[in-house]
Amino acid sequence: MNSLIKEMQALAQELLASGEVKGVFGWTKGSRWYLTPPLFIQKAEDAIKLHYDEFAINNLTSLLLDYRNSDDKIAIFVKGCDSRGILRLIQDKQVNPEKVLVIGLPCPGMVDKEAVKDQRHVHDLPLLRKCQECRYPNPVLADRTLGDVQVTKEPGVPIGITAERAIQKGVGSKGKERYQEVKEIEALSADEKYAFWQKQHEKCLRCYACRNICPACNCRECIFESDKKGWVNKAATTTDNAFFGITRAMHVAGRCVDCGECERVCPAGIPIMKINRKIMQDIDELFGTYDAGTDLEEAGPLNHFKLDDPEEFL
Amino acid sequence: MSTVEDKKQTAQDWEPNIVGFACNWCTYAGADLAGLSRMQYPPNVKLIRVPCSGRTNPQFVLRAFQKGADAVLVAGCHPGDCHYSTGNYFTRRRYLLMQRLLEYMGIDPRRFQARWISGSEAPKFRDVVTQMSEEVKALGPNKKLREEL
Amino acid sequence: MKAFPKAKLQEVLKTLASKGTLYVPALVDETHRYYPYRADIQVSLEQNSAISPKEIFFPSTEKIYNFTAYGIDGDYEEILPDRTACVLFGVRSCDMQAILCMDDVFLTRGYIDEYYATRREGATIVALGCSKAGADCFCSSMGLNPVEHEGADAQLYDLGDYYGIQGRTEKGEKVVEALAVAGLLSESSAEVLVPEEFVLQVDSEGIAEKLQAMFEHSLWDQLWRKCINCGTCTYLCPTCHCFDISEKKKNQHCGVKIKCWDSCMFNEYAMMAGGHNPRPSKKEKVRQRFMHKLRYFPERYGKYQCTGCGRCIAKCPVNLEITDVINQVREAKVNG
Amino acid sequence: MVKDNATPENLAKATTEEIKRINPLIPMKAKVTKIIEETPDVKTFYISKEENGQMVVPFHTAPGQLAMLSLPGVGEAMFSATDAPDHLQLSIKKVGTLTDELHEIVPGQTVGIRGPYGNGFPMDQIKGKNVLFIAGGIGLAPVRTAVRYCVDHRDDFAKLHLVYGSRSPADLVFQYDLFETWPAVRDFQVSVTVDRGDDNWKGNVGFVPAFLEELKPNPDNTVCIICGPPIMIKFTLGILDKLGFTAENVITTLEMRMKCGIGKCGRCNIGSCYICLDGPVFTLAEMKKMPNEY
Repeated sequence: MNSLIKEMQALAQELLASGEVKGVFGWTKGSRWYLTPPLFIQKAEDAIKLHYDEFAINNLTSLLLDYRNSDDKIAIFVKGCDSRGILRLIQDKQVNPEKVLVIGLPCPGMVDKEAVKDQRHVHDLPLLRKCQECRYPNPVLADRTLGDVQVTKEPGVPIGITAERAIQKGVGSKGKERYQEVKEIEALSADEKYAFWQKQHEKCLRCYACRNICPACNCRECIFESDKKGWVNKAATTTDNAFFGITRAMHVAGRCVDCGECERVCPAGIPIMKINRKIMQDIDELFGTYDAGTDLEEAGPLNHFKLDDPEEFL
Repeated sequence: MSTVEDKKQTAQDWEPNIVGFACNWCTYAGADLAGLSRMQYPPNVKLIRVPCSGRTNPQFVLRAFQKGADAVLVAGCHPGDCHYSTGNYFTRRRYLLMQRLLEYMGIDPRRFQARWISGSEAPKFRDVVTQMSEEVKALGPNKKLREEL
Repeated sequence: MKAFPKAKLQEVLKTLASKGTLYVPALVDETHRYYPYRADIQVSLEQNSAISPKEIFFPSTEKIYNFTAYGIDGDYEEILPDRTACVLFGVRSCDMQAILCMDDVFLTRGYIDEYYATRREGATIVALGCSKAGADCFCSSMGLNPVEHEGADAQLYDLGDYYGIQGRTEKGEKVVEALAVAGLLSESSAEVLVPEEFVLQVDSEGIAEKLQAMFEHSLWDQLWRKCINCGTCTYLCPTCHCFDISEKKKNQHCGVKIKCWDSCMFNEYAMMAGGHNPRPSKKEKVRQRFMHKLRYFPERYGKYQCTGCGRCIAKCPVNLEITDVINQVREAKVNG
Repeated sequence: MVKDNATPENLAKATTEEIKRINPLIPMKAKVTKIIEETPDVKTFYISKEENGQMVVPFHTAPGQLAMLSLPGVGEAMFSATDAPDHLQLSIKKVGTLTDELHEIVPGQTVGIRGPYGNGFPMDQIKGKNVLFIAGGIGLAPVRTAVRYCVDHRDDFAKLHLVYGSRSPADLVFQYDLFETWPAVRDFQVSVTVDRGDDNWKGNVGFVPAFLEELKPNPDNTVCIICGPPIMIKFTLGILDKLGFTAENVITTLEMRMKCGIGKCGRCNIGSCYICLDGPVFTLAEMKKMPNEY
């Protein structure tokens, strides 16, 4: 891992010093041992602040939206899941691929900092569930790669210098079980389902962290930002929250890149991915297997159609 | 949709409120024809004319439920007949997903339906509305996703 | 000191709940916040609540009046909350201090917010001294004593197996008396437990003064870079009091005016009709938030608007820590 | 709603006991009694409250103070209000959802109104001095409150001079005041300019700053009250500086988005000042001490 960090720092240093890029998005060592938050640097001498480990969980790609109108070229470090976010932004024409330099990293598998028991002393933490279910541990798109990782559009096993550790920890071991939680909810009765989601929506604070961290939620002006038409407002009542939740889900339908950031950042602990995964599952069943943000050329399932799509409406 | 509001309903005389989003080119014309032909159908459906079934965005459906609809119908031209060539193909994909998502959220799929009804299919319009009305009547009033405050 | 055994907590709560609404920190549906006490609720006093108690006095959404509009005629009808007595049990020093911040905003400077005032006046606050510092806590750095707060009506102290209790105000004495009458109190001479050293510490002294010369400082050019402008920090903050007034129409004639939480992180927050936004980008928004907490509020009300509860640090999606901001301000070089 | 001497200093001293307990967020029910079409996109609304069968002013406002006007079901916004014996005058330009709707209403319409808010112009401190008023476009509405005060208390002030500009002759607001009432007042010079004239326009053509430079008002013993679009203010302040006006003697009003109007909801702050309570009137000297964020 240390050699990988050295590689990252050296590359960022070189890119900034040569003027090839004007800024670099990466991670840095946080204030506690279990924190590796995002970092943006513009000076070559700041490259030593870069850090990477199993706490570098943030998907940085949505931060690129701050540069969507900029002519400056920006470099960004990505893990496998993050790289799909870049693809999302490029497909949505939010980011000009010429203006972004994607640096692919091998992923050791991220751990669950919620399981920290002693914030003073380092101890082992379990692998995040989303990493156990990971199907794209390697970047699907990158201009440069570090740590012997390889770019691959296909689902697969971890490649690169952290691969051994990742596989040992169980990255991707539960890829096939990723719809299990969805199935559990589907098995409930209508009223039980409704009660379950009401409870979740009741908790929603409408802070919009899920929206703002999401690389698929990239509208310049969100409909939830305007109450002028009287459709939406900030009232955090359960049904208004449900209105937000379902709308959000439909807006990212077929575009969600499965990075799980929305669920991670939710301060109320709403299992948002259980909604996103439901839609992914249905898309797979109805329109053929599709993983958003893996192939630049492939149109999203709601952006095209087939004449012989399932016909249930008659 | 405001007329849907605030009705004190009792079990006996309760009539469902169905909001129908009807494509201007097919279903709306079909409904018009049903009227012209003096066909009998339950007056429970309130039609909202949209340029194309593809114009009905998911929030329209949610808003209708919020405002007290007991069921929502999205209806447009048959696949292949869209005035704008392909609008209803997108509708089909979108609402196949939406229907499943709403079911996942605990909404009975009979409360949200999509149908293809052409301008000449007045009897079909009558049948769909009648059938839906009866189904919803059997289900009872929808209390889910209703707006608070 | 008068005290009751921790084992009798449920009886204590039942006694208090019989006098009126009792809010306790509890875990419901995996959410730790203040709920009205019920016998079957999972009360949790081990750590501070994830959602601050501000929502009891300042709910995230509340109706303020009904309006009607028939043609050119219209009318307004006030909706005030009930003026009922309630007890807040287990409020930590940080949240107690936050309530004092809210009091400053809502109850002084020429106008009283009737909605806040009505709820606040009926409340008795029973504070709970901390014996353990949370992972993201830094109240001691903000000048607070985690063990007690003089603003509370009554104070609980952690005595190990017992909770010591002291009334501070008339309202607080009533709580103590009610427990005494119920035969739950005894004398204890046990030592009050105090938290060991805080993991998070920061020197906040003089920050408000230093910030006066730092509005244009280059520090702000960097701080916002990782911020995603969500409202998590402001909505979890026990002192953030910004609200929006908007309306919900019931039908075309009538509706209800609502007051609901708002956040300086949102784009439409300061956007004027016509489209001018004095704080257009993330930089200005981030600066506004920290400036408000650490400079504007102290200038206006004489205290920091941060009480060190650490909720924003715990839940910030990008780990933008106010302690780090304070440190950076401390270290920043100011010209002239 | 608050004590009459609602200056920021007094408000700062006010304790909870001193404040009269009424619910400040509930609008007073009032009626629009008259609507004057000033220009194609500015209308003046006369607003009165019914009391014992008579139409009376909802509340009195000092020059420069604000009132929150609401249209049920549409929204609420803050406007500069002009005080008259039996009504308030609010001159409103069409700029957004609420103002668009307001321009559609007819006399008799129920509206909600609350206030008065803000500090107002320091008329007492200006006493005995010359007053130079500068306004652009709808900016004349707040300035007019001060002009009317000076005209009503003519003997308290020395020379009066108004410099007003708008985009075109058709966009000149309060033409009845500009061309009839005020020129008839003793020692009151009214100078009007338009950005672009038309066939009938005989007056000056040009922007306010350039016009001002030409007029060369004397800064001695003179206080300047200025209000208008930001771009006009920016260039005019440069000219005023050149003419020798000191920052203490230049008074202007600031605008921010407001919701509550009573210093609680947060958004209208510039630094630690809340525009709804401590503003909207500031001297240029005060503004220079505030963060440049408006």
